[in-house]
Amino acid sequence: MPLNKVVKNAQEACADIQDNMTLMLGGFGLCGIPENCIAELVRQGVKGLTCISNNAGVDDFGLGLLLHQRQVKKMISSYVGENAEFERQMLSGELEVELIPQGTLATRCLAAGYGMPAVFTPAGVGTEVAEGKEVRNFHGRDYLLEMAFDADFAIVKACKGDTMGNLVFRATARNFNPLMAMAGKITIAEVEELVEPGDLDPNEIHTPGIYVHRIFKGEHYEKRIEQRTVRQ
Amino acid sequence: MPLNKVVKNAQEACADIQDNMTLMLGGFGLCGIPENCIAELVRQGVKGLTCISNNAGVDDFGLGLLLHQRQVKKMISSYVGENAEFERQMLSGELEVELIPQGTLATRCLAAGYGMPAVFTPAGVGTEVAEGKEVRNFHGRDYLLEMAFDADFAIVKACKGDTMGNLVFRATARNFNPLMAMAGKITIAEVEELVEPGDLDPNEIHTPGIYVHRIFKGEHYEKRIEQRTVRQ
Amino acid sequence: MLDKNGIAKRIAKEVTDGMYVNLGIGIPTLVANFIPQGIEVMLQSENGLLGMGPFPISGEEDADLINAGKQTITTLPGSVFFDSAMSFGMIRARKVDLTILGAMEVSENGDIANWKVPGKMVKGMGGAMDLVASAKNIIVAMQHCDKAGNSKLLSSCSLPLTGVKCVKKIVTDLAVLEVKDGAFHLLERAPGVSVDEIVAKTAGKLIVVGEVPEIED
Amino acid sequence: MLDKNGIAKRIAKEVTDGMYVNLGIGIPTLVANFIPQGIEVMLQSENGLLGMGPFPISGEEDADLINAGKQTITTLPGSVFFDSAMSFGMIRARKVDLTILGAMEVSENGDIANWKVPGKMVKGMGGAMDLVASAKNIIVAMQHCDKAGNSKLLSSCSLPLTGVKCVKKIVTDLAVLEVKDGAFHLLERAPGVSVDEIVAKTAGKLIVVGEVPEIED
Repeated sequence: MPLNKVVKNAQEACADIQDNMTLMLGGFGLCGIPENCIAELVRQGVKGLTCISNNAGVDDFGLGLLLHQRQVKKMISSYVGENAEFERQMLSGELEVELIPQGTLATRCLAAGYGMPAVFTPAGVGTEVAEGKEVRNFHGRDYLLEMAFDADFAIVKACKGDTMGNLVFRATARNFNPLMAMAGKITIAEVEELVEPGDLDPNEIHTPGIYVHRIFKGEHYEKRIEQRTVRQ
Repeated sequence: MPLNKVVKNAQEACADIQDNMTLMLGGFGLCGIPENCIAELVRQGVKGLTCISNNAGVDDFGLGLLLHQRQVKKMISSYVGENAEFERQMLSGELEVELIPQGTLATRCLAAGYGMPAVFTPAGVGTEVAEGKEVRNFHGRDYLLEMAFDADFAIVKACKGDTMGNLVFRATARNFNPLMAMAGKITIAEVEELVEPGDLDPNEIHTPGIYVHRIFKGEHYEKRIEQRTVRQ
Repeated sequence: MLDKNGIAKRIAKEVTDGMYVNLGIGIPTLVANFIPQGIEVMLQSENGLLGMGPFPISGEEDADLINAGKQTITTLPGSVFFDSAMSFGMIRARKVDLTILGAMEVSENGDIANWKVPGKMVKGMGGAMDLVASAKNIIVAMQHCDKAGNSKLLSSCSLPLTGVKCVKKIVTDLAVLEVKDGAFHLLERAPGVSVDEIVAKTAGKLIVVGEVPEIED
Repeated sequence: MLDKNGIAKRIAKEVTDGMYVNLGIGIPTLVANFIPQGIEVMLQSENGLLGMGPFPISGEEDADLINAGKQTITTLPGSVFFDSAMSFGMIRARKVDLTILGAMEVSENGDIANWKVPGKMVKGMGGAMDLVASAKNIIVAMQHCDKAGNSKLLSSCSLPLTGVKCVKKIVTDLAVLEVKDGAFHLLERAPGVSVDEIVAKTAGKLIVVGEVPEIED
């Protein structure tokens, strides 16, 4: 792989994503989601996906689009309640859902990106999340042993990126994106602005390009707001 | 504690550091070390310290100054070979030394800052570093269980900080500083430039102020270069 | 009896200068409106922001800037963005001083249930399990009884738990209660609410000692 | 026989386009000087830099910008700084394609000893244990024998280990050897060095198959 990670578009970036693969998708709600890649996955119609994503989109946007096409076999998320089609598939048994605490989700991404096979967290101790998991006491406090994620692809969205795959995120659109970028066997980054090496300040890069395999400039970002809330 | 973390100087910042405490000190070699606080510790003469620091300074600078005054009981470092007084104290048994892999050192700081009691790393498997430690196999590979650090104070140096304790590091002077900043029960940050809240771009802050308890503008930075090397 | 704003206002008194506070969705969000002048706090939003500001004025919404409830928000001087691992790292490391969240049930030993009702659509726990497992101090904001009139302060929770032995204080429409030593301790009553009513509507073990003052406005 | 630059030059041929490479102190540092035109690599310095550039010109040294050997260096377009946890995170996650480092001893099963000599002042392992425990591909640059003439390629290491079963290839002043299946496999000889000499100076199990080519310049 050359250091120049640029691919033409989402179609080229996602060309080898196959049925039944595990994908991580960045974003929190609809904030910071890889819109171009999601649209491309819908277009190419890949099926049986396991999607690791904090949320599952809404009915007509984000991962909701993949759910609508019944391309998702399993969702691994922390919160999924914004989506009627999701609810229907889940209740009918068409869709498998694994709900895990948000911090556990984040930390299992971090573990993968940092080569740690497993991590300890107190989240979920004494709850049904702990079922079947190893509990271990350190200094008088119980922790669950949680495994690093193992995903075929991570698909993230950044505000800016350079051709070497260095990424910068903006505001709370950062969320899970840099963590998932580190955690995929193959990481695809779509960016609002693609720049040349040297254009980003090396002190301000959130994700080093070593973690990123493909990068492209996305198009037509809708950046939909889920809960538009304003001051009176 | 108010959100304004500013103290007057190193003397005020270090006033309650007591004999036999455990300190973490940022820096790699002489790069990014908290010069003002080290000078203050020498001045106040606190003794019996356990110092967690990647290196131990040189004879007449950095942690070497504390060693010279025999204020250090134990060093926990990854590499200590630049210091004759260190060597003398170590060989004579005056100074206890625990050598640990550099990545393990970094990750044990991260663990403390992220509330993880212990982490798994393959570094040192099959070596004397593994002696007495739990070895665990994940997916066919052995890992050591390494404990999060537990330090009374973390003392770090940043390029810039604001009055709320938000920190920005520069170039490779970042090294262990943001990790230790997260890991101390009390974290002291000395900065080259102290600015007002809002002066730092919230996207570019490396250490959020929530981790920092005291901050002050350091003075007279020498920023000594250990191995000045230039192109022919 | 307190309305939602009353509950939020009472909880706001628990907030002291310099605190880092995580506010859950619902009543807890309202607490921010009642923090007294002169008390400086930093609100943590677990999706990756410390220093959450008010909602934006119309026309200045930023799709990249939301809170954990996915509402558009703003920043303040001193705000910081970070990724979700660091966000929950600081929560797990107990750097957040106070967590305020809603609940469906709380037990007398401080267990909390607030994420799942068997037979109903499960939306997920979001960050709640991480927050309750690690918070130094947890205050629950909720109604004392559910819509059917059943007490939500129980000897043990009937719903799937979010966390165990973690709730420190509860502010309801009727009362302020401390949770310790396996019981609810009545600290204050809402204006116009009698101790008898609180006793009647608290299913778990309730300790009442001496005169119970009314919540001050 | 190869001198230090010769060893570095031979190792540089193992570097392919797009690689992320960590270079240890000593001969490995010299490898950077011999990477062929047209081969783009990013050098990782484990103190927190990806994209290490050459030493600065005199007068442009920056105390905040050093490599893992504490030498002043420069950046290149596309360089990134990060903290030590991320640095060793990317090492541990096997994102670094190639690690080149020196050794005191290597065993026929790929164990390496390069940090400690009993009875001598111990300086510490620095990042070496992390690097060898996690590297996808490790090439050792060293002299074939120590100053007393003893082979450094052994059936098992006599010195305290840095890592086990990790070395993939060795380039010495005398030869290029692959380490696999519990033996050293002779791939190439240095100019003017006979197979017999290499056999004589290799204490561990050595496999020699057919004609052994000389290292090409």
